[in-house]
Amino acid sequence: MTERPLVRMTGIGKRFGGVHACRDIDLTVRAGEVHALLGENGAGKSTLINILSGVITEYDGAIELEGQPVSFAGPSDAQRAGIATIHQELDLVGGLSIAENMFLGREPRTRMGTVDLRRMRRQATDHLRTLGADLEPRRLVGSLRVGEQQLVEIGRALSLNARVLIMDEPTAALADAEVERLFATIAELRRAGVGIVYISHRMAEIEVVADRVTVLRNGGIAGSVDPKTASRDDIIQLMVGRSVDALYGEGRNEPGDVLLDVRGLAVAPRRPTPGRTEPAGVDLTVRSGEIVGLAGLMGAGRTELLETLFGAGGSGRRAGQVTFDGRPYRPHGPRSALARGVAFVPEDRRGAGLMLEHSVADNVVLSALSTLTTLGLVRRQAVKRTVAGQLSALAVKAASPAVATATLSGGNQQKIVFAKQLLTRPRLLLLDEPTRGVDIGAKAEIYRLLHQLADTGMAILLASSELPELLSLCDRVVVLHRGHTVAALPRASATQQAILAAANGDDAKEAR
Amino acid sequence: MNSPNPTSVAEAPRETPPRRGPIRLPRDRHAIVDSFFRFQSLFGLAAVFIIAIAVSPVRNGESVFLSSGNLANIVRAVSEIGIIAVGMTFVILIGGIDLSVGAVLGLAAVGSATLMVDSGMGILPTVLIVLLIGTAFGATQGAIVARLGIQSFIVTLAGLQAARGIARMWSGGLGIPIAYGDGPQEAPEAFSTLSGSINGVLPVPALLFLAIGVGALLVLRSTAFARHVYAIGGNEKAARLSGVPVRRVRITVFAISGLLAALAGIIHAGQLNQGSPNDGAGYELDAIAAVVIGGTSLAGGSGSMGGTIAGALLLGILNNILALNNIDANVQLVVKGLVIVAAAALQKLRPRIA
Amino acid sequence: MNSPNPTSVAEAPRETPPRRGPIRLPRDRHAIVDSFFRFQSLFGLAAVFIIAIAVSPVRNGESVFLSSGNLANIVRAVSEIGIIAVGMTFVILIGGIDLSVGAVLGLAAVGSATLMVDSGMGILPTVLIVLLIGTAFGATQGAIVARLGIQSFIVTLAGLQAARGIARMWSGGLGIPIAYGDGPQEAPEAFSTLSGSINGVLPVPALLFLAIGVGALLVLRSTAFARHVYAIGGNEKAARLSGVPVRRVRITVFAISGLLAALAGIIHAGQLNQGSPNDGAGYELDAIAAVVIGGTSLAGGSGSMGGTIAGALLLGILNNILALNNIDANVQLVVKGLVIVAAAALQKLRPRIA
Amino acid sequence: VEDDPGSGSSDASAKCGSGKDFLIGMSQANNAEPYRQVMNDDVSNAAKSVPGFKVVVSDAAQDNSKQVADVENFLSQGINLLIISPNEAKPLTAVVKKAYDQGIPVIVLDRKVEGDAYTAFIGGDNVAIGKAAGEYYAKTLLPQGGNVVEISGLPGSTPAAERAQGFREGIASNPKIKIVASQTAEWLREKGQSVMDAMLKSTPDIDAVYAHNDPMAEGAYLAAKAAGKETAIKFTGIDALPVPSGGIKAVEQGRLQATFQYPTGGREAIDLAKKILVDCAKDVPKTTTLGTQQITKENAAEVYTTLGGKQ
Ligand SMILES: Nc1ncnc2c1ncn2[C@@H]1O[C@H](COP(=O)(O)OP(=O)(O)OP(=O)(O)O)[C@@H](O)[C@H]1O
Ligand SMILES: Nc1ncnc2c1ncn2[C@@H]1O[C@H](COP(=O)(O)OP(=O)(O)OP(=O)(O)O)[C@@H](O)[C@H]1O
Ligand SMILES: [Mg+2]
Ligand SMILES: [Mg+2]
Repeated sequence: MTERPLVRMTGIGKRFGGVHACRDIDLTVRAGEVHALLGENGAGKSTLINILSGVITEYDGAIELEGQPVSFAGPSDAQRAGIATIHQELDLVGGLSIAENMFLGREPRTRMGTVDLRRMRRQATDHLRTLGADLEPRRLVGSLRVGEQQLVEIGRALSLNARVLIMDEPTAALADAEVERLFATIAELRRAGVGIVYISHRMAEIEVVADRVTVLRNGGIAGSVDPKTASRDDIIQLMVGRSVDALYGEGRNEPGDVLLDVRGLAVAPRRPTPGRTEPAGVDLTVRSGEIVGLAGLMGAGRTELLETLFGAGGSGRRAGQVTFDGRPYRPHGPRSALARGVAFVPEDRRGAGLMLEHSVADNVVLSALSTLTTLGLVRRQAVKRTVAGQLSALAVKAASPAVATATLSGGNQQKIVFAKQLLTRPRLLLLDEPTRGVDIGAKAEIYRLLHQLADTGMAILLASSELPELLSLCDRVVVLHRGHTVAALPRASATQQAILAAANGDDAKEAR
Repeated sequence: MNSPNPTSVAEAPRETPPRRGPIRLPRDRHAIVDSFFRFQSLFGLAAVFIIAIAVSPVRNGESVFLSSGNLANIVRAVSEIGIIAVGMTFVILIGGIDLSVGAVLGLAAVGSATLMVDSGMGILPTVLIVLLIGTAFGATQGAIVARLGIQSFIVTLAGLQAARGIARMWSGGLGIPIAYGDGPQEAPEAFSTLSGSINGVLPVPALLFLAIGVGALLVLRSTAFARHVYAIGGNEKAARLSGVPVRRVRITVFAISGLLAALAGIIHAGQLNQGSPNDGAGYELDAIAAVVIGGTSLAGGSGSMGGTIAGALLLGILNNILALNNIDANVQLVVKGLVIVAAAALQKLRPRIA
Repeated sequence: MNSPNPTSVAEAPRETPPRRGPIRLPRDRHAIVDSFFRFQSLFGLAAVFIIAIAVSPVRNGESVFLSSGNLANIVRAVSEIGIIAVGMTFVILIGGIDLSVGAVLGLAAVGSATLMVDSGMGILPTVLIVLLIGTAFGATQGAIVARLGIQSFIVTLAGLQAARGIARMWSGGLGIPIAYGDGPQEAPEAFSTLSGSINGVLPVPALLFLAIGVGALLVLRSTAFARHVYAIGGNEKAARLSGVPVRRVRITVFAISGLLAALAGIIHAGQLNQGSPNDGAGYELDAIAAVVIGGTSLAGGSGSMGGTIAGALLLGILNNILALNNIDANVQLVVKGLVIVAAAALQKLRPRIA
Repeated sequence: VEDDPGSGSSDASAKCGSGKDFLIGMSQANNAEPYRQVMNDDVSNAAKSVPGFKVVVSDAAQDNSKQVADVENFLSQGINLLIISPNEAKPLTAVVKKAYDQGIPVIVLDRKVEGDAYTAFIGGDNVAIGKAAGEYYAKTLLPQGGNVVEISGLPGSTPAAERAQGFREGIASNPKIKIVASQTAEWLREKGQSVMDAMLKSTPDIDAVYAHNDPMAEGAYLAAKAAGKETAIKFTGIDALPVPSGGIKAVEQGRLQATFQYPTGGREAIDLAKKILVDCAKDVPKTTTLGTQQITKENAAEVYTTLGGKQ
């Protein structure tokens, strides 16, 4: 404790207009420790670390790095000072390769002054390997799936060899295997004396990885705890200001008739797109009032399956039978899917879910506009009411419905995507990683909401990489492997081991 | 501690009102800031207007610039560009561009003249056919953009050439004069209303421009179509996944642009009593300039019709005041360049998303 | 059961860490598809080339189109547009546009002629000063774009006007003829090399174009600067967060465009033995067309220099073959429009990132 | 022309007389054409020698609408006399009439407007010029006949049509002269060069190039020179502007065989304006057709000086 901390932030404050994102926050990071930052969506975590990483340059308070006062003029300044950051939102350049992204802004040069592509690729491969990712460094980042992009971001931060490493929800898009590798890497870094700031909404991770926990609430510090001694409930109590019980609901109604019936669905793409796993033999049913989970390893093809069911998948020849509500179902596009009562919450909220620069209200009503118009004219009052209702139903934290969606915290952005699709009053809701980056309190709200929706007869098909979520939320879990259904486990027999074994393809034969 | 680094100011995240989309839900202090900047597209216009009054020559103790005849002339002079710019605004809002409008104007002018003078058609059928041609031309371009996924810049650049070529072939390369009367080879007298004025004050083309501008402004404020337009420009993929009929909207938008360019062509023919295949050359750049000066982003998804109208008027006032002061034509070019940049800079006073 | 789905091969199952072996992307399959599509920008060019051969008039049993003199002429004819397009590619890659290039060409042509003929300067100082003027002009535009955050369309549209006005004022509105010799009012004979050929086959401007094109291609392939350019066009925020000097790159890119436009202007003056302030009118659209036909996206972030070179040659071949066949000028316009769209559609065969 | 309001009753003539200041508006169709730039210069220079004359020039940049607005702006400013070189006849007729009806004398240059609501027209005769060129081909340049290629002006422009028509009339007397190809180079030097490039390939045995203006002739010459054929082919142009970049110099320096003057009428217009405004002349000729001059190597230097070309 006498040791001088690596980073000392004192009295940090930041306002965005009327929003007090941070107020009077003190934070220290010591060499060789993992300091976890917790808090609800919009608590100010990202803002705080944006200040430390030089993204935000106007703020109150002071920062010391190894005792020296510092003030960064920009992100590259902070990088030079030894602070590497994995930002919450994936900020990569889709048109550049993995290696180029990892070394953007500090490309190794050859003696002739050109970029040393070989060295760049080799180092990129090395860094990715420590994370257990074998990605061809020449692949364009735009062709990677979200989890892989996340790994590239992490690899990039590692390659900086920084003294301070900030990770803002690094595992939000990762599956368990990758998370384990990441933790192994973190352990090594900790031994090497790197100070780490770690932000996550996954409590289980915090218990494994954190040395210290600071909880933020409404922009201020709610308290600090020792994860070894504090219970999960204590921490949640600090975060939310109340205890969140019954995170996963119990006591389900009997499901109704079969709503969605998929038999032997396969898509043979006209042109293979690297990195996509199109459905190659999917069988599943979803009854109304039922919540069905989709499990699988990264790249198992869950996203593609959901996209296909929504009419938004890759083009190509389709085989198999899909019926919806007893009638053949073959959407030409999202529009016809929505018209049949099928809604979809995509996994990539920034790329596919939101118009970031448009207002929250504009985003919320987009899908359901037809219900809010008369003769093509939008009914303003109705829009206003609907938006307000939807925002409070999902407890979205936004200064007003008129602010740009980009100004919302990550978790709140996710809720907007959710709100938009729910407004279409679907009969079947397709969800792809719906709680990514959502705080624990809000997650509980969403789960409660999903149960309510199921109770009203809505069918829900949900892909998630968080097994606990699948296990406790779903009536059945369907496991995909390389685009095939390999198992359909009812709630009673769905265990972590069973799902993992099926996902790895171990019991593929038995299941078929 | 505040870090007072001046260069980083622009890059810091700021209090950010959303981009100018259709909705406005004022509530707290955001509302004040927002409604202030809602009129940002008028800053440049107001500034140019005030400067114009200040530097206007005076004749018989009266400001030449402010004389009602001169103001009417200004609006009439920009009315064609303005009408085209209204259509262009839709195109730019979805992130596209339409370079063919000037050539479509020429084609429509030739069409109007030929149909009335050579084919002896009445005004109504002529106008309908010409508007249909323009709409079909625009819709075709839109369909190519939407179906084949080719950038609209290239499609409409090709469209420009094609429309120009067709207009020249149709007219035999020469302007077709429009004489009025009841005889053969004469157009109905009523067509010349387009070059007249209401009460001798408000020129008919100016009236049409303002009517269309206000109409489009209302459409952009309150229709579902407008929200789809903004959504496509904001994030096409998200729009598609939200059930926006992306292709249809896209085709419609280009059709609107073609329609309004054709209308401008009819007005052009009516004002000049001639339809020439070379009419409207370069109008596309003026129209785009009006839209962009009006604060609409070429990246799509943000902008307003009020801005476009203001932008068109700004360009008109600028041209007028330079001419009234007898600035040398070459110096005019330079001054115009500088003023346009200054006006655009003024519109920028609005804070941006970092 | 293991799926024989070819696409899933690339996505070998992710195993738990201990069992992980180095799973490589199957190089071969990707490599074939990749290298096929790497040359996608050549599809349109190849198609037009083949068509040109097919429809070329034949003289003395020989294809006129394929005669070496004709091929050389094609490259010479597009060399100025091509050089401008090379600079334009950088600008478009960062998501900008430069409309001023044609006017800068005119300014540079006037500058070359005036400095050599009227001021009696030697070739080297003349060329240096003119290139400096072009670079400074471009850099100024870039600085306005980067500092004030005004859209480059509007800044360079203003720049176009300004450059044109300056050129007209400088030259008195008339072309300045360049006579060669040692006397006063005469330019050094060496300057006329620009209108000559190497070995009587390869025209000097064509050589310069190809050299600059290949140089730019290498720059784009192998420098850090190029990565920064792509990054800014692809995701400006990511670029900034990565420490890319966004402003500096932006200014540099516009400076390059101005520099190359000025170079094209010098070549223009050398080829035509005259510097006229109206030279280069409309070249910006041709140059942009070359870039876009070459597969570079106007949204920025993706495209290639090879594509641009191919696009410029495609336009040149198109003009040439239409002229060789004595096609009526108006029909030419229409045909050109159609071929441009078809060429762009061909480039689209490439699979896109969803 | 009795009740001619322009030179008659109202404003302008009431104000006419010596020792007064006059504002003359010169509405030019397009400053980008050298011919028109020289016309502007001629007007401005001639006006300098008339005390009290002030000329303002506007550039319509080839846009009829812009030219209408230019004239309207002149009217707002209260010009005393309008000189206009219309972009096209019909579209400018109305605004010219408007000026004329306000009592402002109007001198129309180069291209006519319709009707007779103007004070005077001064211009050349493109058919006659084309014909003169044709006759020169028939009698002097290619008396034995030969293959001629034509490089024409912007399609659809009246001068291009008339220069083509006149030329065909002129060569009619010599049936051995054949026009073997005709392409447009839109009045532009660089287009002249690239069009000639192609024609050199596609058309065998070219004896002469008839270009509708001097810049295109020069462009064609450059193309031929690059192909080593500049001596085998003869080039002629039209315009003969007395400026360093003009056709007279090109003839003098031997690149063109001949060029035919297309007079700008600028000085004549100011002479007329002086008569109307200063001398209060009531009766001025309604139409003045300016003749052409054939310029060949023999008379080039001399004509250049008489036309006031600067060295
Ligand atoms: N650029 C901005 N403009 C306006 N408000 C902002 C901006 N950035 C953040 N905010 C606001 O500041 C508050 C804190 O946001 P922050 O992103 O720090 O939350 P967070 O704790 O990271 O949440 P999450 O867990 O959802 O990522 C939120 O209310 C957010 O809306
Ligand atoms: N080459 C590519 N081009 C376009 N999109 C791609 C490409 N590769 C992956 N994606 C997108 O990435 C996302 C995830 O891919 P995928 O469905 O294979 O993973 P998954 O099985 O859902 O597992 P996880 O969600 O854990 O990544 C999908 O949205 C998919 O469309
Ligand atoms: Mg956050
Ligand atoms: Mg997925």
